[in-house]
Amino acid sequence: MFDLQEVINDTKVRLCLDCGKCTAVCPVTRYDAEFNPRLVVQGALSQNGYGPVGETIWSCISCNMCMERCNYNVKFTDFIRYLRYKALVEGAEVQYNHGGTPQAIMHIMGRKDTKQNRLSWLPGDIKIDKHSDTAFFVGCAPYFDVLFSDLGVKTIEGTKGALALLNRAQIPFTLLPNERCCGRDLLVMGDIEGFLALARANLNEFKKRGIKNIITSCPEGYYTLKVDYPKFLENWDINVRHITEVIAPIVGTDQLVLGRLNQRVTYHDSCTLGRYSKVFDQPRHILNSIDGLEMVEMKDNREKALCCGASPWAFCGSVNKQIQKERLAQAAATGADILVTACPKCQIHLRCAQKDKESDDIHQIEIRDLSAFVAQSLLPQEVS
Amino acid sequence: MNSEELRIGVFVCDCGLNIAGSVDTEKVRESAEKLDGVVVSVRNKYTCADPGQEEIKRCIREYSLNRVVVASCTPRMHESTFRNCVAQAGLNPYLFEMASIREHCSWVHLHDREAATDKAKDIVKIAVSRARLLQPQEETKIPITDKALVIGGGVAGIQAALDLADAGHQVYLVEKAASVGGIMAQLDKTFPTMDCSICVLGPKMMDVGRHHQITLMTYSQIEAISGYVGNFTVRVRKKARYVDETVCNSCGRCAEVCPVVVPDEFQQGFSSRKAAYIPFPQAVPSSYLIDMEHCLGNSPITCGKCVDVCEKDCIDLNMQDELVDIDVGVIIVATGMDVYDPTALDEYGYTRFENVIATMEFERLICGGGPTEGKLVRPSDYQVPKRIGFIQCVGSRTEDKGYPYCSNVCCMNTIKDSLLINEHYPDTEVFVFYMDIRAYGKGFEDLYRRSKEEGVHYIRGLPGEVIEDPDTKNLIIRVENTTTCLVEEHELDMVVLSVGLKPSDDLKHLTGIINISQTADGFVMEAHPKLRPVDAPTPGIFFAGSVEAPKDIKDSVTQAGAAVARASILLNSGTVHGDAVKAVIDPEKCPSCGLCARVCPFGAIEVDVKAKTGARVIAAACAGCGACAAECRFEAITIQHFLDDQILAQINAALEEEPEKKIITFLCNWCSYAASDMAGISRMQYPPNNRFIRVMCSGRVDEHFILHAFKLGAPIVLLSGCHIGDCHYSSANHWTMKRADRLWNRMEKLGIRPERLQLEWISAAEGPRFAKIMHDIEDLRQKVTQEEIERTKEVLAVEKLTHLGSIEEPSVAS
Amino acid sequence: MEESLKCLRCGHEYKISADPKRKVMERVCPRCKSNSVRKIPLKK
Amino acid sequence: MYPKVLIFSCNWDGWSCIETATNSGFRYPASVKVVRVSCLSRIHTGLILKAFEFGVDGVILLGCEPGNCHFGSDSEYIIKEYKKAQNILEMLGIWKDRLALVQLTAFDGHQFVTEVMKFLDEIEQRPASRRVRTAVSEFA
Repeated sequence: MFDLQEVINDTKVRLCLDCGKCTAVCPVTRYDAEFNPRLVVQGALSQNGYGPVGETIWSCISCNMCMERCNYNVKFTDFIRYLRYKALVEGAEVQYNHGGTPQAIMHIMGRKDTKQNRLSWLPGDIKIDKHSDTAFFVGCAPYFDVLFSDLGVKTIEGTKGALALLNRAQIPFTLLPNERCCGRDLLVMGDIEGFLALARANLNEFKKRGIKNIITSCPEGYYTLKVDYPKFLENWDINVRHITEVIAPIVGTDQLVLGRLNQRVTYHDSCTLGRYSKVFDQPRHILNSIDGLEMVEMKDNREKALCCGASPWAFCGSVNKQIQKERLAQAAATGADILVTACPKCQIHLRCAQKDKESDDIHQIEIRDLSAFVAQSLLPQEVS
Repeated sequence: MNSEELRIGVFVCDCGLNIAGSVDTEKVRESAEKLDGVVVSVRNKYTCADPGQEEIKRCIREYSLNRVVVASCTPRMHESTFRNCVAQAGLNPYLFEMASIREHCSWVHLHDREAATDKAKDIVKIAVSRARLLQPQEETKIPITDKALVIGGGVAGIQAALDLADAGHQVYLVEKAASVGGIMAQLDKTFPTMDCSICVLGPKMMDVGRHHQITLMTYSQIEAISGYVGNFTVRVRKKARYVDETVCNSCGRCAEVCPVVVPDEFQQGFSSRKAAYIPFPQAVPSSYLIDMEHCLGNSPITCGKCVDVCEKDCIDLNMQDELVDIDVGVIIVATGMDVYDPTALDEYGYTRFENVIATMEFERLICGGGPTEGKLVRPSDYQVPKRIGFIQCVGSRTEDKGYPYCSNVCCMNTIKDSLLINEHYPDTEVFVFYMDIRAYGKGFEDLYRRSKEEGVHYIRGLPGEVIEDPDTKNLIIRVENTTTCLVEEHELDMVVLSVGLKPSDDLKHLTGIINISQTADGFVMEAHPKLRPVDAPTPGIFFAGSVEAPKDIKDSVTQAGAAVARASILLNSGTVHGDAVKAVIDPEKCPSCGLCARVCPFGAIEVDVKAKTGARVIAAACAGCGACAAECRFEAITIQHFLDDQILAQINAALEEEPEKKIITFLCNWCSYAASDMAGISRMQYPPNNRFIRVMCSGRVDEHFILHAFKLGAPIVLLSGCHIGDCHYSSANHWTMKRADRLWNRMEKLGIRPERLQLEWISAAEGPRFAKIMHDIEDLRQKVTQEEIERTKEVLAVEKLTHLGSIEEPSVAS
Repeated sequence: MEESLKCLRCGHEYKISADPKRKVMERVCPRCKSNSVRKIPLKK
Repeated sequence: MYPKVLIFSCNWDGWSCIETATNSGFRYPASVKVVRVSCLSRIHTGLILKAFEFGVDGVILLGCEPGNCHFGSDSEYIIKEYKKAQNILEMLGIWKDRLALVQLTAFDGHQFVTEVMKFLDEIEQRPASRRVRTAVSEFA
């Protein structure tokens, strides 16, 4: 599947200058001195790339802070993905969270003959254009809400919000009853086989319906479809946009008028939408065009934004909790009433931290999905 | 010459057994005898030895030969020998031609006497066919103006100007600032000697100011440069300084009364100056000037106080810029470098935090002549910092947030600064955060050791981020100590960003008006990185100091000396000798399209595409690569001694018999030909099917040469030259590559397999690779079928062989 | 921007990311190390 | 050929039913496999889905009747997981009736076999689910 030398070349790990910037800014290292991005690379590189690889490769939350700082843009997260792949092939034991349910769901979804029944949540008032060559990629929100019902997450509200916004802006789109999970979490965990199954299944679904454009509200799906699919799928030629990229240019124009929300919000950049995809301004622009809304930035924002602390439904532990606590503290410090994020997983992880019984010093700030929040400001449409 | 009857003499050499061992030289001699125009064919044991040479001279006289062909070793060995030889017999040396039947034949086909002999016959035939069309050539001589222009008045420019002037040459020194001195004038101490920068520079600045051979033009910039080696005309704009520097005695009254206060650039904005000011006390010329941007205005109503108080009344607020034209023979470019601006690396907060400063600011803060008279304070509260951190490689050794190269001087500068701090404030703690300390120069390591002995903390690792404590304005940094692999936190009073060096912006301005190009890193490109490090590829232009790469003072001065030495060679000789191999443009055929001028790596072709007055070759600047001729669509350009007809004749001769068995190989004189010689000398055996044609540069090879070869039934053509970047003619072989691409596309359209044109870059050291390629190409040849060749012939019989239009610009400015 | 290249010696086809600003680079077939590497023109 | 069915059985009343069935000679297909756990509360959505991932056609959760739990838990936990798993199976198009929660009184072997056969009949209508790994390789 992977050739070591190829991976070393395109991740550019040999360029590492040993400056240690990555370690200095790594949120995991901050709470777990054992974890040292630079050492993971150097360790693995030693002995011609067959050097020892410790348990710590599983601790990386692939927030990409390291690459953000790296002088030579060493693709650390890609390299660690490869190390994980290698470890899995060699039969490494992985400690999955949530009883491994997400992974099981992804694997079952990857089956060619899977016929899902995933649109039951769809409100009747959403207008769908079956013939449009633009598809809205829902992502795993429907599953999340069942899986994390006890956390009271309502990630599907984000999806509904995004659809409402598109409807209001009269941007036509269709929905795919049998789209699959984008597979990012398998990819990040190094389960390339599982990832490819999902990617190919998706490509198949899109091609079947002649889809040329995809809009999605899920940052993970956005980055994976936009950046990773072209790398892994030969004939991927679909143009992918995030809902904020679609909405931002038209808010405030006649095409999309937002209403009023008298609230003080802070925006949490998810890693995949922010650092990975460099979509920083659009969400902020959209929020700022809501009357009465006051935007306050957290200490770490944009390129520097702190990760929600957990990535692929595995190896979540006290370190991740610490990061989540710190992020929530940063949010609270802004004095905002609401933390808005575009990423369902950020929402889940931060809410999970809030549910933590042990520690009482966790800030119970309200967490909302960006699209849901923005859609809420829409004025009831005047009948014309 | 062509009119007169051809009388060719061929001299076949046994070279002992070197040739005769595997080639039947007698057969070669016989076959040569039968060739048109050959009146005598002789065989010698050693043609290069005196008897051999005497025989050549004898035959020239006896048979009144007007062409001579020697079939022996490589021309790179004995061409000059035999040229002199025929010259002594009164024959123009350019009427001599050499056939390499040793390196190209006997030595590389040791075990097949028959094939080797046949090939040798062919090689001689090819040489004779070329000899028929040879013409006598004269080498050119151009007089040189014994004056020099030095651009840039930093330490390199100053040194260059002084050396040239002392050597007795007239020098113009042009400096953009109001005073000479450059960056060195702003430094406090210099490493590794720790002596005062301005104290050593000051005297040199004054020498430059008063040297009778030097015309100093400060506050001036280059507007235009025309001409060529030995004969440049330069237009300089002397910007109005509103003070006559020849009269001003820098009494300073003007500044006293001037009401306008602005930040002082020389002091990095830490202090202020007036609109009427002198750049710094030691400025040369020691004269004030008026900063018109901020001056209240040049009419007495608005202000004019300075004019009133000036006793010398040398202030003229209506002064205008002045354009001066000067003629010079050589130009030394010493425009230096700029300092990297760390704003882009926002994580270090240079723009956000008061107490984060950069190198030059520190130099002024620690300097006795600085805004604080040498009292080191931090900007936020003017307190002496107790804990100072230096962050190295800011803007260096990075991909997109700075520059990829190492800036050479920052490590030593920081070490020097750390010692200065310890000297003035022994109780201050100094931390240096670094990746590698590069103390490579004489005395550098000693200084580094001293700094460590004095207790400076060297921490291997760069901070990921600098955070400010809003109350104390102290700075907190997190850094991985990569020797302990642990993350450390340090609270510091002040952070100094040890910023790297970058190519100066003036350089961009300059490349626009003079033919110098930049390497990938943005500094200037040398004629040869090893052997001509201070020459520009364009004759008559030289480099000194950091314009070529980041340098410390010592290296800049050294290089200035080198540049002067190179420049003096031209100035002293009084004339430029031009090689006879040059481009000549036929004004009748030239439509002034300008393509040739664009491909010329030396700016040796002048053409006015609007006036359509025809392109003109500047003989002195032309190096004879021939890229222009290959590019010309109108056959308006001939390259003397490498005429199209001569090369076509060689191709004809090579393909006269059994073309389907022959591979036409073009070798460039400097790299691939040398590689073929090396293969020969090392006796590397390869198939005898190739026929070599020598050109000065692969850029000379016109696409219709190649198509012509195919038309005559050549199965394969190999085009070879120097590796990209090694081209003897700077970038001429970039065009070879572009042409190959274009020709491959055209072949495809014509239904000729592109595979039949092969391209290889072979350096003079790659003899083994040359031999391997010969094998590979022969394998390809055997795959080309007779039918395929016939089809190609049919196609090309009706096709016009000259090229289709021009190639796009190569990606690098060349 | 990507350039697709083909080696005319061994037939190997590959792609490289081409930066127009970058200086002219020597083309070497990663498989057979030949320089007879052709830039395949973009199909219009 | 009967569908593959996996039974998660609790160690107490559930297991007693199975043993009784065997001892009293009630037959059920060999395609039905049993995994014994100390209590159904040990089972969660992840394990149930894993079973489907690995290609079973159905899963039965076999435990004590509400109130009879050996550990005094009133089976609220397994019911929660049962519902969660059903919802997910529904969405995945595997349909919720491929997962059954059967709570029996101790030693009721006959009832156990009846439930199993009923379950088998219901899911036999549905196309057999294939193993994920094979599905992947087909796609590759």
